[in-house]
Amino acid sequence: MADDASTQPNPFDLQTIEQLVALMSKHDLSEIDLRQGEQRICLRRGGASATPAPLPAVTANPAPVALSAPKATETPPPASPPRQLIEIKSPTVGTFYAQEKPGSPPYVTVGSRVTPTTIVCQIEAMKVFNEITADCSGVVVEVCVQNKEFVEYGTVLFRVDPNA
Amino acid sequence: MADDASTQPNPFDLQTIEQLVALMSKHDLSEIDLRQGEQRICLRRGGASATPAPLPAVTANPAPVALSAPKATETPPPASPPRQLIEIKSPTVGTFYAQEKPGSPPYVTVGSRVTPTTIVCQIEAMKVFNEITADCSGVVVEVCVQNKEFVEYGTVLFRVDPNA
Amino acid sequence: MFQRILIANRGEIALRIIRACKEMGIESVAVYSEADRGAPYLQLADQSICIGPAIATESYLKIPRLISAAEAADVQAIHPGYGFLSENAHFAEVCRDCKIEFIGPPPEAMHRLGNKNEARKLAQKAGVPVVPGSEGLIEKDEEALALAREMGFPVLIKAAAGGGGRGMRVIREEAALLSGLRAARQEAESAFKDGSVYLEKYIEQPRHVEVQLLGDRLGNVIHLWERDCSLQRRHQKLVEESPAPNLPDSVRKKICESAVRLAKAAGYYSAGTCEFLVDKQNRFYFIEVNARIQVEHPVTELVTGVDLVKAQIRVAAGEPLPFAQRDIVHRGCAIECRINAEDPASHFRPSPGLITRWQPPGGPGVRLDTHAVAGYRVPPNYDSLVAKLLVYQPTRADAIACMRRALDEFIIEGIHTTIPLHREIMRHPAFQAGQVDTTFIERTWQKKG
Amino acid sequence: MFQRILIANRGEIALRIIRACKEMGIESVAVYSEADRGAPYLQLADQSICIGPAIATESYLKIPRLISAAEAADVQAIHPGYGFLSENAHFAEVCRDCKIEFIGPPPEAMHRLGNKNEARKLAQKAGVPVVPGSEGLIEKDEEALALAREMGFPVLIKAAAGGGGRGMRVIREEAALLSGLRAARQEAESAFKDGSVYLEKYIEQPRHVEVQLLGDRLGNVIHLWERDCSLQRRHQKLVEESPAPNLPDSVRKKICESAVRLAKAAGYYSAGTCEFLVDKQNRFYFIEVNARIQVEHPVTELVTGVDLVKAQIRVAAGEPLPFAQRDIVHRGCAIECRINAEDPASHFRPSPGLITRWQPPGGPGVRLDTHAVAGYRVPPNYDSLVAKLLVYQPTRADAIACMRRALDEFIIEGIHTTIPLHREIMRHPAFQAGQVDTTFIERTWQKKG
Repeated sequence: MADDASTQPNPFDLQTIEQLVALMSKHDLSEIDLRQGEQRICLRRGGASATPAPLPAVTANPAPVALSAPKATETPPPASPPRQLIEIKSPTVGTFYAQEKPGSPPYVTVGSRVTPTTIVCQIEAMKVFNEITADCSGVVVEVCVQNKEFVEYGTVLFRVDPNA
Repeated sequence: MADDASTQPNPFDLQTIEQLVALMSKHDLSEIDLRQGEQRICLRRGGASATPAPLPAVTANPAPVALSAPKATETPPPASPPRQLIEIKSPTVGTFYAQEKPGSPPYVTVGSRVTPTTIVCQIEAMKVFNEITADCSGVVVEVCVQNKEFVEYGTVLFRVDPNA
Repeated sequence: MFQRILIANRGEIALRIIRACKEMGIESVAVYSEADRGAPYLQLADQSICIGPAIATESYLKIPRLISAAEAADVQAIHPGYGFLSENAHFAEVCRDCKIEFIGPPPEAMHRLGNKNEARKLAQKAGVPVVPGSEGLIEKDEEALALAREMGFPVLIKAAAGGGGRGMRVIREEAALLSGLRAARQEAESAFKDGSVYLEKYIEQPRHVEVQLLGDRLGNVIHLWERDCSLQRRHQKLVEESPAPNLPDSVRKKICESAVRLAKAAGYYSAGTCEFLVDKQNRFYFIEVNARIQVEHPVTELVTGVDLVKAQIRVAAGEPLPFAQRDIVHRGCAIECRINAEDPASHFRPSPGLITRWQPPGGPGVRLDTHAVAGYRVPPNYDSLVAKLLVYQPTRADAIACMRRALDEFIIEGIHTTIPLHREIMRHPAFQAGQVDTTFIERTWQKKG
Repeated sequence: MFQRILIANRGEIALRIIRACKEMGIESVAVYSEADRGAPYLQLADQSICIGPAIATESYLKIPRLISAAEAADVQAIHPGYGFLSENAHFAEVCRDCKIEFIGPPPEAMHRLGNKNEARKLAQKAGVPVVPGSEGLIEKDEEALALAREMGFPVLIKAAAGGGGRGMRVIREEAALLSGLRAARQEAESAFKDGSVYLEKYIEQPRHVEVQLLGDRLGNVIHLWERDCSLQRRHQKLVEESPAPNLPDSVRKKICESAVRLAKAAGYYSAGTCEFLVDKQNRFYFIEVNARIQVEHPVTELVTGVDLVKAQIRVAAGEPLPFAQRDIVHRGCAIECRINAEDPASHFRPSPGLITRWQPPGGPGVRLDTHAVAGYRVPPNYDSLVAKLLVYQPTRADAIACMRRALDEFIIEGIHTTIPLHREIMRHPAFQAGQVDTTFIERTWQKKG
């Protein structure tokens, strides 16, 4: 555990910040927000139009982990996609089925073009199979879950590039 | 009650801030927000339209008051003197006596010049009278306690202007 | 014993069940809606599964999703907590169909007790007093007069089509009965297009006394004495305690034994509560059974030393009750204050939001059941209970003094809570004298409430 | 009853006494050193007075300043807590001279029991077993041999001039006694310039069992059963519990009755503790009396339902004990873990500083006595105790499970604490089996400790 702040060698590492700023300048970034444990570095640059990140009420919602408590299958909240991708999320809780029935080809694979009404998978809950539609248009660039995998509400099933 | 921060030697490292500001200026940063544990440095620049981040809910060393708890004679910490005055504080706990015995003139009054060995009052504890010396030089500008008043350890008894 | 249990609930009761599981060496699976994502108590479970959006009908009340989660996590049992699906017999049946143990009473008993009329009949058959009244509608004036004389005044005329207090009329003396009946019928006719009315004994300023029951699947049912929950605001309990103050021991015993008789007649097992009204002459009348663990169960845990949630789990796993009635010793006095995220100074308006400071009380005699911590955001979507502050002391006077002290220590900032109201209640002479009834809060804090 | 009490202590025990005062309707006056200025618990007192700088000899141990504060605040009594001046008979006498009630035993009893030799003689007179040994120095070999045979091996040769474990030598069999004596004398001669030694029965891996006593000024003394405090590190207790595990009921009873006999012989009143060593054959030997309330008193409060601090105050005010021995019913099992600001992974180095996060455990069976809150700075000047985490459950197995669960919930950041060590202890098979002695910690965590 961290000791009293004053006894720590170097509360803010200027070298790191200088390097970060150089990076921002060079790469025209508008904001950098870094945290590690208690440490946080948040840098924003240029245009006042940059959306002010809502400051963390989230320090606020701390992840209070009793360190020795076993954590089995804690699912992290869906991570932001790297590009402008659309996520197709599970609207329910159940088992993901990629194809209509065993032996059939999958509804979609990477490269498939989908429209809002395209059926992309089925999710089974209590013996009921729910057909899930894409609800968006584009090309599937990632299938995020395995066949027959259990999915929660909100689990990202596919990523779709709308501009492809 | 004293804020813990105020008792610490140097809450803000100006050098660090100066360097940060130079960085911001040079690289047109609009904001820097640093935290370590309880420490936080938040700097913003230019664009008035930049929404000020809401200050963190986490005030460092909260003085936790049970609001309804009755507070009888809570003594506030010695307030800072307005000018460059020297405080003569009680070195013990007891009853303050301004004069040697009833009827005598007070040891000192406002306007009295004192030297380190000047006796300024007596404090009685368990029938023992302790003579208190000024331990500084200057002119008394304030007598802070009443005769026969109870004083704590650290209670400010007199304020002395060393430059008068 | 179960290896893994799913908890179909949220907040403090979910944490309560997680704690019981941890202490029993059972793995716990928490479920959560998006409004509860990241809530600290979820991390104390062995596993947690998102089951839907904030709205309860799509998450905590959505049976297929709960069952899906339970099957995926391979649990042997589901604990429903209180509220949500806890008294839903259909849910208990679905669990049974899916070969998952429902930690609660059998659906048959839930059906039997869930219908007020059936429960009333069952109680009468079991020799448990109910609120006297006409069995059906009152057709003739002579009928009404005879019944009212039999029950004694005051009586209550209720519109059959009314509800929630509408179409009710209190008659305090015989002379007013017939004119009252006429007026009530007219009012009901014009208000509900249905002039039929019935008659009931009016219990003035009653106390709410309930009996904690515990039964196993072998037919053993015991009581764990009573709780007094008279301190309510609009039927929402605020303060609960045990023993019920100023209740003669003989009455206490009779109420508790009545509750056991009814539970046995209903084929009840698991934890449950039998609720009674008690009038000023200490006559008691059965109202209803709460077929679940209750918010205020810790009050009984403190005075009996029995862990009710663990007992529920053991009974659900088929174990017999580990104690007989004679083993249950009531000792001392326990009081619970419900700390809700509400503003008592502003009509108890809900006050969800970020808890910026949280400094709980502690020390001797204090128990605090809460899922809140500093930095927790109380979601606006669910009930406003954020903490149950309990004290346990040898006497009621000691308990009140301890509760006052604990309330004074409790600091919550960022949201409004019922703490200031509780501080006043604990200092109120009527409460200190144990002389409150279900109308006390409204009568005393009328201007504020 | 007193109207106002001064608390001549700090930290958790000061808060404990403030809480008792608040619940009894007595005003509390806290004193504090500059190191404790602004500590949150001070605000719960009705009044607080700064009595000196951080160093205890100039503040919490400075009798004239305490008395001055007491007289200025016009209190009728002083509670000394534990440590500091709590066992200082002179302080008790000064209080008496100043007509201020000292909330503790009479100075006469403190004198009698404060001297180890006198206490030992008093115990023998009262029929309380003491550790067998030579009454004085051992001059002749035959004398040593006879005594050792009488006591039985192993025996301990102690240098009269030694101390703190230095100059001690364990002799396990008769054949080694005489050569051991010679060697010990030579060692002592060269080490302390004094070759005189004495002989004592060596108690191997003893358990530390202590009896809680309570007496009034009318001569009534009762016990509140025992605590097992075997889990120590360098004579610092870490875990305490009641009842003592695996102690036959007959022995338990005898130990408790012995303690009462000794207290009566000493003219003792107020709360006190009589400490014993218990060997592997469950023979017990008196060591000493702690003439004060102890850190671990809540363990006894949980299993007996008696508030010891309130009892101390009542007795000091001249009230008779409100219960007789037969009224004291021991129920269930309580365990206390001392949460110290120390780093068990680094030779228990003290770890004062700012507590940046503080998330205490709660729920059923948990009691937490602490003066710490989030944002509190643990001063480096005093002992390292920051919290006492206690659990109370029907059985020892339940209590251990509950403590494990509570320790897992407890989050403290900013300082190191003994929590990780306690988590290991509660999972250790020897502790779970109730088979630990005073050497357990050193034997088990030798590499770390």
